[in-house]
Amino acid sequence: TTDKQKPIELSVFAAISLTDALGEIGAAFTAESGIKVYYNFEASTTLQRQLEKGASADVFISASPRQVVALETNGLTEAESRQDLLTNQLVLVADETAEISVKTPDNLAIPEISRIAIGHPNIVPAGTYAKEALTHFRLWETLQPKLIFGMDVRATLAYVTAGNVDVAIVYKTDTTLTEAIKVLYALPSEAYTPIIYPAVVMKSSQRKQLARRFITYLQSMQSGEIFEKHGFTFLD
Amino acid sequence: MRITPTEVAALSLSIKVAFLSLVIMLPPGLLAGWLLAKRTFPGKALLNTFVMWPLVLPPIVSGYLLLILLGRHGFIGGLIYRVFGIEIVFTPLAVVIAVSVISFPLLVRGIVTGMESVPVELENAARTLGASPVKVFWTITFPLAYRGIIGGTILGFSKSLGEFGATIMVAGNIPGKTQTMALAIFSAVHLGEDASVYRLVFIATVVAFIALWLTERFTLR
Amino acid sequence: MRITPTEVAALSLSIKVAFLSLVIMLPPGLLAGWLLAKRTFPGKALLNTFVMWPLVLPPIVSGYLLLILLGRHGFIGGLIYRVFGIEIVFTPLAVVIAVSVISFPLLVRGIVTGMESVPVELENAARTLGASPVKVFWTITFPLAYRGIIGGTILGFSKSLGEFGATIMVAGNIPGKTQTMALAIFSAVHLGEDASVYRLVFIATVVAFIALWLTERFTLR
Amino acid sequence: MGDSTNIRLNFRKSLGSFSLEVNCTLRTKVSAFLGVSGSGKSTLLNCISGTLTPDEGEIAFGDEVLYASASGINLPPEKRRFGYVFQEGYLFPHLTVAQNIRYGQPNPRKSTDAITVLEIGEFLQQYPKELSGGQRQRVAIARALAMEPRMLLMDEPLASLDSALKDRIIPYLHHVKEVFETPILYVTHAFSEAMALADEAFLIADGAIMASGEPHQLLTAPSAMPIAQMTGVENILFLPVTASDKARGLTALEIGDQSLIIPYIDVEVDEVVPVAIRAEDIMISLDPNLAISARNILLGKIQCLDVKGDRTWLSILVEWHHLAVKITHEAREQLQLREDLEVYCVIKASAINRLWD
Amino acid sequence: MGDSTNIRLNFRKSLGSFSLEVNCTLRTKVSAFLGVSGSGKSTLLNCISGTLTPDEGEIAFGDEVLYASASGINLPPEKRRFGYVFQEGYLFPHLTVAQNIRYGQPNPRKSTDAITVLEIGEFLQQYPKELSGGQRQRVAIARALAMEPRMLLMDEPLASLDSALKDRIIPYLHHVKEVFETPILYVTHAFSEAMALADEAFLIADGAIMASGEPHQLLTAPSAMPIAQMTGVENILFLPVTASDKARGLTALEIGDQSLIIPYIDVEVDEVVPVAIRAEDIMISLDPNLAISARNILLGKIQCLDVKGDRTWLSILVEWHHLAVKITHEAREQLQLREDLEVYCVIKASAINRLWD
Ligand SMILES: Nc1ncnc2c1ncn2[C@@H]1O[C@H](COP(=O)(O)OP(=O)(O)OP(=O)(O)O)[C@@H](O)[C@H]1O
Ligand SMILES: Nc1ncnc2c1ncn2[C@@H]1O[C@H](COP(=O)(O)OP(=O)(O)OP(=O)(O)O)[C@@H](O)[C@H]1O
Ligand SMILES: [Mg+2]
Ligand SMILES: [Mg+2]
Repeated sequence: TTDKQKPIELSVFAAISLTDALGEIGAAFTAESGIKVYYNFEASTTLQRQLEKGASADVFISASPRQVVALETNGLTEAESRQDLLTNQLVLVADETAEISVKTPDNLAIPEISRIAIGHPNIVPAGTYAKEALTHFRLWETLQPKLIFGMDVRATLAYVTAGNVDVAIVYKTDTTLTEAIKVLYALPSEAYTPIIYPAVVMKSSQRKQLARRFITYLQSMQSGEIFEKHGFTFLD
Repeated sequence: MRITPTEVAALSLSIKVAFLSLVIMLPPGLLAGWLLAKRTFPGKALLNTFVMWPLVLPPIVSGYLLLILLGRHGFIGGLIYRVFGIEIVFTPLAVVIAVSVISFPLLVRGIVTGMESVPVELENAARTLGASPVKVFWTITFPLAYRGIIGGTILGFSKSLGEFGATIMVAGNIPGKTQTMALAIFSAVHLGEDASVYRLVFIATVVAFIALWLTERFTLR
Repeated sequence: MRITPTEVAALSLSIKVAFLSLVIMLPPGLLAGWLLAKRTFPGKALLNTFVMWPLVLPPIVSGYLLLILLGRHGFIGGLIYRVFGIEIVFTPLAVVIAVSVISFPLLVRGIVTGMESVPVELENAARTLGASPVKVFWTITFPLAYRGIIGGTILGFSKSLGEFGATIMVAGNIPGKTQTMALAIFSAVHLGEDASVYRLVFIATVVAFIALWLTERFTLR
Repeated sequence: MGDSTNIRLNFRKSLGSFSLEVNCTLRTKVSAFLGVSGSGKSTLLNCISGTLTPDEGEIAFGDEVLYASASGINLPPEKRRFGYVFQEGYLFPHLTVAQNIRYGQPNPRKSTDAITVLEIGEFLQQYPKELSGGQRQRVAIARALAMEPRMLLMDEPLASLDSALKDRIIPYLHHVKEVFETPILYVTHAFSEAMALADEAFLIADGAIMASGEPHQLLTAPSAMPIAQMTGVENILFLPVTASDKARGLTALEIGDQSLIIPYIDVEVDEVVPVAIRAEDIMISLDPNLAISARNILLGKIQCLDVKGDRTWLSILVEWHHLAVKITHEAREQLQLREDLEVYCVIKASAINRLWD
Repeated sequence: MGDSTNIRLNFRKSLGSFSLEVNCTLRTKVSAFLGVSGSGKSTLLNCISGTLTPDEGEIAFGDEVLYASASGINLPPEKRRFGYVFQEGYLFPHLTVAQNIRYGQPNPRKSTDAITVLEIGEFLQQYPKELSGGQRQRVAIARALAMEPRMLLMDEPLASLDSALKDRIIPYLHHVKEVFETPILYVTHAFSEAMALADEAFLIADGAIMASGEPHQLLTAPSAMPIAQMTGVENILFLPVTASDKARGLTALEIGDQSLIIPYIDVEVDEVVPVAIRAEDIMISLDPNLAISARNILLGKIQCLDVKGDRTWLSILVEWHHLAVKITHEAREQLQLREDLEVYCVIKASAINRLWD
């Protein structure tokens, strides 16, 4: 196969929030197998666009099933290769110094909260889930004037720390990105479809077996520990 | 080709911002350009680096730093909020600031190149005719640097249309309010709406073409 | 201050890419600059717009269009893949291409400004001395446009360091392979690694400072 | 102390391997600096105008110190208000001729005159690029004049002009000097211009002042022979008009009890006019009754004979005036010229040029 | 057809409200174009050099058509290979003097000579900015000479040089013309330079050629009176040397059976030299035995008298030569001059200038 003609390496497109965790796992994988792993860390939607436009990757790890589904529909992924790796939770955060307290989702309507940042619902997976949750609580319409859409997690959080929004809805894992925020409230998980990080083998991959092996490795206990260390909930 | 109202708003915001930021940046741009082109002083390379900074950093990072500075908790943003009670972030003003900061180096470089090419002999001649350094600047250095200034303006204007990274950070991407053409195109790309992308790219290109064509006509002697 | 190996790789890639893209862009840049500065022809404003295009469009869009063009299904990328069996996107070559395309307008504008300020009288004098237009270009127009060329080079080099939007689209953000300083900074921002952000910003700034300082020293007469 | 338009120059300036070192005082209204190409004339004017800073020394205009390295004084050019006609012109390319002229003074009192005399009225709306070389030079003169300067610095201002134009501009400069009392510092390589304008001339060579004096002194002084050889010698006389005949085109000047006939000039009787005669335009005769077309046959006495190279230089006292005369050795021998001999100086009227006043 | 260095000029060029229209053929090695400032001299050279394109007409160099609007020919400047000394110099500021000179010809055969004569050897490594005005002008001349041009176009090349330098450069240009057979097209406002160099002179006024001819013809021709008045008249004679006395500093020329004594020149006997005498430097006497220092008393016959303004112009035939002489009406009356009268022309040796060859 072509696996032997080229130096053995694996190209993995992964959601940028996985950078640190995958970095460690990749190093361990390379140490064990001798296979070098190259990651391309970007927003999941960007990765989706790149893959659609002909980028070749062996493995795609998205922060949301949406992108994977879209690629599957276009026939770009290897059938039956999808594995759900991780799950995450939505939390409501505020600036560390804020004196707001939120006990129920309805509290989001209180006047002390004049602006709420979420990821762009069409672009950032966290935003999609946030929209789902707000819709679930029938707040989506009423809160519209208060909503600010961040182009990525980082922007969403930065709006909080800069003091320009009062609260933001982000992944639980994102709360480790800055110490200047605190978690006010964890959104009930029944309000949104489970947040899943799926991994999939790409059809264009020339090392599909290796790719599967890598995904299997991601599902191993060692990997699970690393993921957990970085705040993810490991799906086994 | 149909254009939606939000796209019209984006177009008009982009054009307004491009002009406004040029107007705002010209005075400090001329000052910095003059210092870099005509003076020698210790720390000149530092000033040069400072001016080039927004170009050297990824725009998203510049935007991030701007957000930190202009946010309600930020040094400048906080001050303004306490004194005037107004907020900069997420407003069209933020767009103007972001665009200005990012296109500043382009404008300044043009000005520097233009002013460097003004012969010091002509400036000296003006001074023998009684002109103060300030008058020399406005009547000799500035007009004779016009090629460079126009060059810088063209770059700055074009960049204004395309600026995205910093804008999105400090201004958000609020359709009808802070969404510029660049942000609209960006959104379309991200949503995979290729037809929309092409349409918007075409519009932006036409705007640039008109601006460049007018500049050319206007500066032809 | 400790720098990680991937950061070293990013720094070295950025510097290599900055130089390489300057070298690659100089010939077409000189040609385009010369056409725009010294010739009049129908469609000049079109050429001008074409050159400015990468600046007018958000870099991410330029990157997107490049991706479409250079990807395996793209017109150029597909051709190259079929003929040479190599892939451009997501390689360091893609970084060079993205950076080149984005900094091209900056370089060209500098060259245009520089060449416009070369007196046609000197070019004519050279021709009376038997120099062909090509010789005039290389011995008179080009060296006397040095201020503008340097200005454009400074802009182009600085932008090379900071280019992010187009790079991330066509080359990805692959640490150790296509991750430039700008992308490393972007990643660090994203991951909330503030210390890393500041360290990388500092390094990028120092690189820019050194480049600007050398340019200044080198061009001081 | 001192007259308010005294100009004291005492400074040093090095440019590469060239070094200019001057130490002199200009006491007069028009000072001419003569010197070959590269002798440092432009460098001198640059230092005086303030566009170039000397290495050390002092420059003073009357009581006002313009530059003094010791006390750190260095008045910027705009405070000096010296109108500088640069050798290269340095017109502002983006301004029309009219705008160039108005640059130093939006409402110049003198510019209409200047524009007329300099014959630049026709192209006031043109840009410098659209002018000929000589036209540009004239605009540069007008621009410096229009600013109503305290002093005029002129660096070969007439170099690319034809003599007919020169002959119209020089009297105007005289007029400026007299009416507006503007001292002029005039750099030239043409001795005739210096003669026509200057009260005092300085010979500058290799960055140093070699000789100075009234222009004709500079020439008749035996020490000044190299200057004479460099520039072409002239005699300058200041003589009152006794009669003028326009129809005949002649004017008579009084030289002691004798009369000097020159081409007609439009001047009142008794007015004193300066005239120039080249040493080689004077012939010597022993016979007063020559049937010759030359109008002037003046009695004088040989003061000294000086054999220099292949020519004999005579200094002849005519009334109270010394005339420098250059003749061949043959002529000297044939006429047996010697000191104290009374001789006649034969001069054609047309060989006598009136200097401007 | 025609001699290979014939230059045919027949074109029109408008610049703003100014219009140049020429129609002439230059048949000679050195042609001088004289004219006041703004008359179109530089425009003419620009058109010939190819740096400016005429509106219509034709320019030909020998058999080679350089420009023809009818057939659309327009040879670019580099193909014309005319060395052009621009009025403004246009040295390349980024090249040293040596590099400027080598620009047109990396191995110039002639440049050492030119560098010596132009006295620019000292600053070959300097940049144009570091030169004086006159030095720049000399470098421009050297650059044009070094390219070994087919023809030299010189636009007031000596305008900012002192006369001592001019006197060394002009003979060198003669040398270039003779030895390298390079035709020269020389623009000047100084008639003396035209006289010293040119075989044929053209008077250009307001964009049109008003008169042409050998320089001295141009002056002695009665039709040329305005020219004479504009430029200062001169007589040019080509006379063979009969004897030369270095010790006495005199050389004798043969003018028919008579002799003309001039300042010493280092020339073989029998060689023909051109000399110039200004009309006003010639006196008329009826008496051959004047006790006067003037060395030359030549017998001649008045051909015609011409009363112009306040002077009388005489055309006197001396042997086969016509001399233009300018005297006062008084002198004419006193000596009762009339046509066909035999008179003596009195000329000082030093008033006769040798022209360069
Ligand atoms: N920047 C410089 N560096 C080195 N030498 C210089 C510089 N500027 C002038 N010089 C030299 O100084 C000397 C005097 O120059 P200056 O321009 O004063 O001469 P000038 O008397 O005006 O001559 P000209 O009549 O030719 O204009 C020249 O020999 C010139 O080469
Ligand atoms: N681009 C132009 N536009 C309009 N008029 C022009 C232009 N160039 C030259 N002229 C005019 O053409 C005339 C001739 O100019 P030219 O330079 O040929 O004169 P010149 O004989 O060389 O004079 P000079 O002795 O002063 O150098 C001048 O009156 C000038 O004003
Ligand atoms: Mg000078
Ligand atoms: Mg001219």
